[in-house]
Amino acid sequence: MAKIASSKIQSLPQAVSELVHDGDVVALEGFTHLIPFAAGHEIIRQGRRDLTLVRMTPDLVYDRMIGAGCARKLVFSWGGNPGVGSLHRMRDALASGWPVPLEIEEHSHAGMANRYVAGASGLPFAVLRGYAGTELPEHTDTISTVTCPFTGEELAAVAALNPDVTVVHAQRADRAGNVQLWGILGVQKEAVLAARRAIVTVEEIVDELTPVPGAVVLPAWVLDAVAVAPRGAAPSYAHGYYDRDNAAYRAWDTVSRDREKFSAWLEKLQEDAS
Amino acid sequence: MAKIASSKIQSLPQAVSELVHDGDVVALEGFTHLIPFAAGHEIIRQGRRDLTLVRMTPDLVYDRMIGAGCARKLVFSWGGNPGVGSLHRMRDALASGWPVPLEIEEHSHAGMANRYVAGASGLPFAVLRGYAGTELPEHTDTISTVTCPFTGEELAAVAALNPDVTVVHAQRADRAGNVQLWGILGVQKEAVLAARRAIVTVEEIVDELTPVPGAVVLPAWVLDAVAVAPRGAAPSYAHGYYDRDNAAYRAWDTVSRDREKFSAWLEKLQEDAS
Amino acid sequence: MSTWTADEMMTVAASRSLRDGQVCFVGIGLPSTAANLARRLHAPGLVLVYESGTIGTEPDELPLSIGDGILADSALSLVGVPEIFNYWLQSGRIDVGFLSGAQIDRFANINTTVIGEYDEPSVRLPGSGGAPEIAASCREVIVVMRQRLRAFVSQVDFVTSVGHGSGPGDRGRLGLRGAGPVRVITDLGVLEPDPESAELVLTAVHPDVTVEQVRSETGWELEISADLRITAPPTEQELSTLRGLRTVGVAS
Amino acid sequence: MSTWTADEMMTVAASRSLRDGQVCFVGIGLPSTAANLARRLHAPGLVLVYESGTIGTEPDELPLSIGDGILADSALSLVGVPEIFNYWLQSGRIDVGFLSGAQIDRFANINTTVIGEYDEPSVRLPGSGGAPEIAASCREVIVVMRQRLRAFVSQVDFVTSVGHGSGPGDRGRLGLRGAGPVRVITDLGVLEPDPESAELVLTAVHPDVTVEQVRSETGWELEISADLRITAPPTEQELSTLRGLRTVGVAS
Repeated sequence: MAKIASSKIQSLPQAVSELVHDGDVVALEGFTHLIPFAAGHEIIRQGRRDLTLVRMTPDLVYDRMIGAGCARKLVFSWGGNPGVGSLHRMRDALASGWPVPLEIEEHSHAGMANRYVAGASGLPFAVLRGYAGTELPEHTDTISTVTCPFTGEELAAVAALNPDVTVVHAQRADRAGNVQLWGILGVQKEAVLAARRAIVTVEEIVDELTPVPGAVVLPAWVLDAVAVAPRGAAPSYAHGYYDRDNAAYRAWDTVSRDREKFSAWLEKLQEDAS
Repeated sequence: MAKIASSKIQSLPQAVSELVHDGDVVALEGFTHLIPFAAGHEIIRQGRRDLTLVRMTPDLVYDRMIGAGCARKLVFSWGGNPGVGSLHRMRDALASGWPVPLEIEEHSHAGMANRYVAGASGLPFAVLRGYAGTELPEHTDTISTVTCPFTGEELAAVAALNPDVTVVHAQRADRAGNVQLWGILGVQKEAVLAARRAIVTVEEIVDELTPVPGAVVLPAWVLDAVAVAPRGAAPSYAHGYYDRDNAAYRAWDTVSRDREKFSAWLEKLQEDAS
Repeated sequence: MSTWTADEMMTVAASRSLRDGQVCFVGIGLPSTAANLARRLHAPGLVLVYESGTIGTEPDELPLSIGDGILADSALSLVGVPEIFNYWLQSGRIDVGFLSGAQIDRFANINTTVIGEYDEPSVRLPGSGGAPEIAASCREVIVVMRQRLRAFVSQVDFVTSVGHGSGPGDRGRLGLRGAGPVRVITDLGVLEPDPESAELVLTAVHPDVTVEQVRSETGWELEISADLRITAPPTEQELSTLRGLRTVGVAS
Repeated sequence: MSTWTADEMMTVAASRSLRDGQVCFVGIGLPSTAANLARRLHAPGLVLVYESGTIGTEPDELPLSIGDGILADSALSLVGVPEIFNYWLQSGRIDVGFLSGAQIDRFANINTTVIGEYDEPSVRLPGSGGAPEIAASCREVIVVMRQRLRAFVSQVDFVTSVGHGSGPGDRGRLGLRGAGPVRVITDLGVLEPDPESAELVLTAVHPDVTVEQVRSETGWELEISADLRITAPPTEQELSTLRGLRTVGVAS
């Protein structure tokens, strides 16, 4: 059944409160572009715990959520601070279990992308040319093999990803909750369609979604909540709205290296909300 | 190696002469929209034989090519004259071997689409939920099954399609041979990327491909020839250029029902070229 | 009192079976007419998806073919054919699939491939198109086709699209995730699968149609539902709206 | 006479290894700088593809990240991440993949996952990203990384991306369709796999670099090619073009 359209547009706190639960498998997607920081911060504020965080490129947003103790597991393919260095909160959780221990499930980008494709397609797995000769399959049980019934060739298989909830950020939505996003597209469409529930934050609500070259439109009926969050992707960027705040990415390196500095940052995040 | 860009733009007769050979597996794609009729007619004029014609929806263009004796095999998922009725030349070839016998390899739309996806992706097969309980697998040996290595579930597998040559029609190209098409997209991108050689006919060559919402751009380096063929999709349509000639579709029913009327049509096609 | 044709009654009955807010995967012809009629009457929020890749299309006129330009122009979103089948249909997010066919049997299996033997058919039909996967993956399927003895057969010559297979539980065993055909709407009445046997039984006749008429156009011993209904006749509004639908490029 | 840094020499050497008309799958950092330099010098028709889905991008300035807006703005075509990996990389239509890493071994296998044991690493690195499939599927791979003893090891701690596995024929046995690493360009020289043994041997040193220097930064008994070349120094044009490259959002 299509998700009923009437009540799609709501506040971000309400959407997170109703749709993100402790223990959920949660994907916040956005490939460098349109990273849903505002939603990640709201999940931190609401104190979610035991989440399995899924994301191709855990960026600052997951470093923060991990540091805040939201996650018990991370599913990913590249975890770094792009152009700067490491994710220190992620490293600290992995090495020292601070503030809580963190499991990982590690893939390649191609593997993760195809896992979302399988999830969006209602298939239990996807086939790809990948992983052969690498050591990842020894450590990741969602990687296997499958044999082509026509050629006998052996190929990699990866298990479908179907998050309990996917959160993405987009440029805009109309009043019915149809969402439009453009620029670098990443895996947002697949991550939304693979999920049981979907939340989209947007820069603005408009009367009409004027067509934009290269844009993807997600119909309201595949979404559960659309929340207005201006600059909701900062310090990443929203094509056509604002640029990436590279200084903030560099500054995070200092904050995240140190548990006390991070804790101060976290306290401030909580205060900013109240 | 990228296909060298310099000589991409050439005449349609030259492109067909150099790139379409007797015995080839040839896909002319375009889902109702942008059907490459001009290219099909040129293949008829040049007297190609023993082709394996691949197309989700053999339309008038394949009825004509089959009637002209170009094909020894048809790979398809829905063969009719949309909104009118049957493809009489196809039926005659199947039932009476006129003018030459025709083999068929029959799939569903989902199966054909996924076969192109596998071909474009460099995979030997694709997985889908399909065919279970239908009688097609008994007659089509490019349908099989595969078992999910994670869940044990059995799913359908279809063999990849990699045509020797794919031909599509598009709205326009730039002088370097980059191609832009929009409106209903069909499987053209997949059919081009799955093929060993690719020909695109276009309505016009322009200086610059101004972005168009919903447009797909095929880089020149994945194409072998780009040929100008104004109204090259008629009697189907080219979004933004001309409408479908529904009268021509209806009129074909009369022509194609009768071998003599068809032969007269074929003679006229040859004459029109000279 | 107004009069109407059997086809008009069938189309109106089909349109009534769609509910507002549903997502409907629409084939061309009668299903498209019925879906567009419903959208203009009781189901303004009906979402139409066509296999040509148009999602949420709101055509002013009826498309003549599945890939008509009017579907693209008025679509909320336009995607390629692989995506429409994989992300939108196969994934199980379509509520209702609308199908038709050349033959249907007592278990609502549908044939659009051949009459006769596959290798030497007496009639070669167009083939599968999107139907097998529509029948497999939509949450429910509604079949719309004219009821004729040659079309309503005990067993189809070729199973193109699975209805209820050879009886109860078959869909589950085959791994088909949708409920399959829940209703067959014809120009004479409505047939629905019996909850026990999965066999199509007559649950409604259209006005002025007799049970005997329906039986004489059915190729198996047709059971009649204990609470056989009579379809409400088309309303003035239904008829005038239906008759007001224009098809693209066809003179009115 | 001009002077230059070792990194500049490495970038210039990497840019020279790209030929006009090739299609190059570019990682961020040194590979991106080298590819954009080549496009401004001898390879104006070089096609740049980034894993963020930008095809044929022609940025005026260097992107700071793989998904920088400038890549989207100047791209001929922009596609989603699944498509870039499946239709464009996996299909085998990319000529050259440019990779870097934290460790590389004598068979050009690359590690970007962990230093030490996987479960208890001494250093946790970012992980795979697109590298494993770039290494598998591009027609050839060029590695660009600084030559340091801790990075050029006899055997990598973790095989993230396969070079030549454990020797000749391994790629074929693994079903990898590209040729793998054909050249490793460092700040000291150039290493290439020996056609017989598949082991990396030194085939060129950059100006003013000695073989001993290279050996001292290599964790295995480095073989020296019989016709060891000396890299031509950067030309004035190469240096001035390289130094003229601006990175988006970074003050010059």
